[in-house]
Amino acid sequence: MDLQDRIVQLIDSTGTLISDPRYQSTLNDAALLSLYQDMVLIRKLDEQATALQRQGELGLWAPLLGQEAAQIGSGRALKSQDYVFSTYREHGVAWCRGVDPVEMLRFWRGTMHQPWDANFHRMYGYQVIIGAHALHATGYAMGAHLAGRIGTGNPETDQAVVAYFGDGAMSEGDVNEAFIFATTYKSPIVFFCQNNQWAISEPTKRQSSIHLSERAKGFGLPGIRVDGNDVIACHAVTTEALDRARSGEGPTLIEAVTYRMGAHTTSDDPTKYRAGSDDDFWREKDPIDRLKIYLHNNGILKVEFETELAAKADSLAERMRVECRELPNPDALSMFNHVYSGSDARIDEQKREVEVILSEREVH
Amino acid sequence: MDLQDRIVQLIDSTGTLISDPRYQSTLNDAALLSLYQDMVLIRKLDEQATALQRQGELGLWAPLLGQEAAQIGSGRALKSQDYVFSTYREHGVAWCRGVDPVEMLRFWRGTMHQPWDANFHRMYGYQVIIGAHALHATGYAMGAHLAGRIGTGNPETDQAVVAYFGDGAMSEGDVNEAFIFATTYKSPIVFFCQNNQWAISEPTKRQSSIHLSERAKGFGLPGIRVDGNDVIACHAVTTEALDRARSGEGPTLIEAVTYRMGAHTTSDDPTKYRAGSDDDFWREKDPIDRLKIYLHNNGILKVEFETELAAKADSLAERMRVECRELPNPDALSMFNHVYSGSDARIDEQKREVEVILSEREVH
Amino acid sequence: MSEFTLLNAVNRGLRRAMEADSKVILMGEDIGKLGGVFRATEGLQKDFGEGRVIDTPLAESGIVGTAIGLALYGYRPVVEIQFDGFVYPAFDQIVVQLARMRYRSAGALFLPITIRMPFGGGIGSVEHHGESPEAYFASTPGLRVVTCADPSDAYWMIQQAIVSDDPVIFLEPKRRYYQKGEVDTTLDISEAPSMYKARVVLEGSDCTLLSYGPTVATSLQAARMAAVDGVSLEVIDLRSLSPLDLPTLIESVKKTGRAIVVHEASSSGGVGGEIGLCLMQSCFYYLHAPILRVTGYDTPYPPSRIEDDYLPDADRILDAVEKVMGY
Amino acid sequence: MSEFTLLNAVNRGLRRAMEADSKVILMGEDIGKLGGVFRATEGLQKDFGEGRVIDTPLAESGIVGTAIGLALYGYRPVVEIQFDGFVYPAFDQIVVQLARMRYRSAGALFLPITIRMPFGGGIGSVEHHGESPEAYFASTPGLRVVTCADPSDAYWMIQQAIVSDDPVIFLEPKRRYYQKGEVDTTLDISEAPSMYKARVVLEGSDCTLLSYGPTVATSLQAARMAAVDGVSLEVIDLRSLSPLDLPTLIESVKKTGRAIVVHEASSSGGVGGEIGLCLMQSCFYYLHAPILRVTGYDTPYPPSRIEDDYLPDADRILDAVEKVMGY
Ligand SMILES: Cc1ncc(C[n+]2csc(CCOP(=O)(O)OP(=O)(O)O)c2C)c(N)n1
Ligand SMILES: Cc1ncc(C[n+]2csc(CCOP(=O)(O)OP(=O)(O)O)c2C)c(N)n1
Ligand SMILES: [Mg+2]
Ligand SMILES: [Mg+2]
Repeated sequence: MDLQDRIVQLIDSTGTLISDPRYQSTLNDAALLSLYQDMVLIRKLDEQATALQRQGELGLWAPLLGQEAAQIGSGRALKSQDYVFSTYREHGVAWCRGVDPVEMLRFWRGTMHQPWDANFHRMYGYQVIIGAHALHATGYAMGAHLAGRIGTGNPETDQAVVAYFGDGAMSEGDVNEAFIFATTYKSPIVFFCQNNQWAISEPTKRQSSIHLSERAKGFGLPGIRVDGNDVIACHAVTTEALDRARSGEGPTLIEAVTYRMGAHTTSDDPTKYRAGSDDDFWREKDPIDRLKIYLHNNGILKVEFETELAAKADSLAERMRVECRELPNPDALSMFNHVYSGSDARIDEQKREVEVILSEREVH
Repeated sequence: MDLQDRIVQLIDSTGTLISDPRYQSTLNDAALLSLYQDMVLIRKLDEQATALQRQGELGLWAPLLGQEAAQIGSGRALKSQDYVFSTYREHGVAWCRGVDPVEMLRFWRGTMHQPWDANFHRMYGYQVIIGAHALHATGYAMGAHLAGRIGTGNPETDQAVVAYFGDGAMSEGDVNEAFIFATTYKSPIVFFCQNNQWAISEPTKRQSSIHLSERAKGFGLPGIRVDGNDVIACHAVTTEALDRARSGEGPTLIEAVTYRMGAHTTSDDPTKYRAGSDDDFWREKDPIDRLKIYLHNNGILKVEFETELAAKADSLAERMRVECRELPNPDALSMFNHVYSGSDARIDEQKREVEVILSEREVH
Repeated sequence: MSEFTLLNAVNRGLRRAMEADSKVILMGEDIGKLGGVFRATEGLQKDFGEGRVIDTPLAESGIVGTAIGLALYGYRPVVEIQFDGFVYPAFDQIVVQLARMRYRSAGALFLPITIRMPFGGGIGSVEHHGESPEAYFASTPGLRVVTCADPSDAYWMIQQAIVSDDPVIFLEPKRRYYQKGEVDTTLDISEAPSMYKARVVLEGSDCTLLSYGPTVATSLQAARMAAVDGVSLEVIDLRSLSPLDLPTLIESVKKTGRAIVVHEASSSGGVGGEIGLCLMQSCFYYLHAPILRVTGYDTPYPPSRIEDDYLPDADRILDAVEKVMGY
Repeated sequence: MSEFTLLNAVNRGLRRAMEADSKVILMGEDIGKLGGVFRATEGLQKDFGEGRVIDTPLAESGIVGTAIGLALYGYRPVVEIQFDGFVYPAFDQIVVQLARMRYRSAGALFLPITIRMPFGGGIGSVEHHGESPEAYFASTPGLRVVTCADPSDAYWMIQQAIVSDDPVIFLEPKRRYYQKGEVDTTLDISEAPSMYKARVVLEGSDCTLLSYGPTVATSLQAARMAAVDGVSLEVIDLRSLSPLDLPTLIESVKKTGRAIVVHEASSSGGVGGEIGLCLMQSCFYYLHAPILRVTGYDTPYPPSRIEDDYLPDADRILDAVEKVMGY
């Protein structure tokens, strides 16, 4: 196999650092600790949200369990001027963009479609329509290019865009069209595909008979296969791809090979379609464990840090439990707002109708 | 460059045979003469149809000028049990499927949407929606597979499907999804892309920054780049791909590199967007000329044959001129037929309305 | 007579159609081992094999487009679109290719494809899981569009859709999936009522409620409440949105002189407008009041915490009844 | 005042919009060097550069999808869909993504995108070149849908569509592209009549013809013929299909007591149903006759040799007038 086709791995599942001629990690101990902390916290976030769904506080939740390294490794490679488009599962990336977990819950609780301030966080909300946002991301990147915001040599202002999607999404026409637009216009975009082995109940081989990273070869952009449970490698390849994008060298496709350790969503029952032995196989490759071992073995992870982190995680969970329940239901009348820029006679009339219904309901 | 990426050429533009370790042509002199004859006749057909459009007899025509080798070379590789889905430009392929040129004209004259008997010719009518039929073709091939009509070892009953489309079509989501379905199900299909350098006014580089044949690498099917003006090579690569398909080895993408020597359609004016020097460059590579030189130099093409062929071509053109004008306008009431399998009250009522209008018109 | 849920009735209907005709194949995302996200196809891959219950790549245009090719080959594909909100990537293949094959070929080719789709809101889920796209399809010549409102119809209509030589969009009211009802599975398919024939669910004399899918139950509830106040509502389940069974509708409205169309889809451009205009033309001298609509509002589907205020309920229907009775 | 063709008016309107706002960019297939297959963008790439007039890959979903990203970046994309029949691959991006961005984000994000599309039949071309898909869009909350019927409207409305912060589907009646008319280009855009305001093209007293796009001219022709027989028809150009300018329509129909909707799209599910039902509700006691429709039939678009029998013409309109006058 060509070197270029070999999967990038910088730390293996035993917690041993691996050298790779292509990528040098620039992460120091503090940075590694910080990545570790983020992974631990989002795992907690995920666990808590799952629990809230079980308790009836959320309509649905899409767990990220198992994908912490892919999301934190790539998410932490972003700069503030970059922009992100993601699916419903990238809570970890939203976390890296500074989105408060309780804000995320608004979507799943059904109080808002777009649960956080996209302009402020420079990350568009959860996209449910598989693949559609790959084109939005490409268009946004085309915009950065047209606006002269790439290739100026200033790494603090040059912009890149990341589009996150799954293995299943690779089959949608929109994603493939996005590859075409991105290469035709040499747009500053990184397509970050988390191959978590499953699209609901369908294994990746239903979507492709070859590695997904190889899809890139068909369109003429670099395709990189990275161990998606290796946060160091995910960080390194994304950093490099983003740098290339910002400096005007065009798009990259990254396939992060990982595993959806939980259900597709809280509505799903994976025992219907996959073997427990798969879970066991992948549990060995846990993205958090390996970094923990490394940090521990090298004396970087101190007991106090661990204790503090556990406390942080608990208080995050506690806050989520409390604040989720406090999330206000939207005013029913808000349903009529923001369909158009101005007012609309028909909608206004319907709104008045509901006003009457609501006021009558109060009377009764 | 790897051998596999090298363009396949078996006769060059000077009429010299080229040897290629990958493909051996099995065509004897008679077969070559017959391909030559077909190319000459469809060029005449095309010329005559263009003229008919100029005379107002057709609403539109999409000339195949320059693409004779790609269409005849591939079309003649088909067996009767195979099935074809094509665009609006594959008159040469339709010719190979036994469609009468006058039947073809019914579409362009506006008397029928689907101008020939698709079941009889085993070729579906002209598809105008770019790329849509790539999926139909793939589904048809999946059908052959499900029905056990591939891989039986009987070359006279095993079936393959060909989907023809252009360089522009390679950008449509549908075509890329077709690659996915075809590889996932290992369907007996050949995707035959005529890269005629232009999608109306857009050069191929607007659709892809690399060779279109390389698109195949992204999906895991073989991709072959063939000189599309070389009828021998087009025949050889298509024959081989069809054999593979019929024997159950799955799909192939063929990029036939050719040139649209004329306008996109009779409504188009290529001088608006391309240089005359391009035309000159490609005129040197004319698909008919090179075979003619070869046949002539080797004493295969006799003067009598040439004279007879010219006469055949003239009488074909003459018949087209006459019979096109004789093509009956459809009965206005036929517009209401075949929307559904049975009758539809609303449509029947509308039909009666038009009956009244027509009868009143007769009275006046 | 056996009692099933609507969901189970779909499953049994599919099974029976597959038993009756080996050309019937199912296609869709997650319909195989998993049996579909709602389990409508549960057990079918196990019993009929992977060649007849096909898990497809995640690409709706691809699913419908390849189904068209399979139908041309001679199969009778039944496509599952996982949720209403995911049908749009297949729109071109549905309205341009699927709908027109017969017409384009002057009857030489036809596509006996059924597209099943859970539709409508009220399940407390996230965006794109509560849509009512029926008007897009009902206004497309060449398609048939039907909905079932109870288990018996679900069982028979899915079979009728599958044997139909026309392409049928088959809409399943997802929030009624677990509603139970009697199904007489001993009938022959030819004895079951036609999916194209509207069903008078409840007879009444003052006003006709015209509905389909999930809001048939809502309409019935309103009728029961109205009865208490001495107002007699006739409830009709349209079953088919294309074609509309206008004779049944006209007969009812000529009798009651009033009509209200109830559906979850937005008012503007929903099927209510078409029905209303047709009835105005046919019942002009019979109407005591204009035809009204009780529908979802003219906004995108709202977040689920307020979806109950968006969806038509019995109270809103009764308000409209009061209005038409006051003319 | 200058005289232009409708096509030329579109071209000039685009140019003026690009001059007025450097964020306005054009995207589409063949719109650059070629200037579009109809030449609506002729000369614009030459004058504004390849960064503002962008030839795109051949992928409609891609075009609209990337336009959405560009709009989020701050651009104001004007997308050309080459022909009505080619819009469907972009349907998901249009009705699910484009239409809803503002709503989903509770007003934080918006997409000032205009999608231009030549529409309607009558040009003697092949399949898919004569469609009238307006109802699909007009029934989609979040989209605005407008049509122009003469050069002056083409010139002003395209500019209004572009400055609008809502996504606008801008339908150009292709068989009227070469129709000439006066345009007062000296006005400021704020002085031009609003694209959302219906236009009374001809005043009359007996019956109102409601039309838009290519059939406004047909309706006028019918009105002139009717006048000879002493029947006075009012002709209204709707201009906007979403929103409908109901006040103007209602005023007219209250006056005339009769209305006929004229459009090329099929009858069933066309915008005529919506208009008819709204008018019935607002003018119930004013109507002397039911509202009728003169439209394309409920079939796919036929082969061009018989398209004249499919398209509404003055005679069919007059037949309908006779009918409503006979009530
Ligand atoms: C267009 C569309 N089709 C179908 C679905 C239903 N659906 C939701 S998630 C999913 C699987 C996605 O798999 P993948 O892309 O691998 O992402 P993952 O869920 O594994 O993160 C499907 C089929 C959808 N949301 N959108
Ligand atoms: C979906 C769709 N979009 C746009 C068009 C308009 N159109 C017709 S032909 C064409 C160019 C096609 O180029 P290519 O695929 O290279 O085929 P060629 O015409 O060169 O044979 C375009 C854009 C169409 N017919 N269908
Ligand atoms: Mg996945
Ligand atoms: Mg081409």
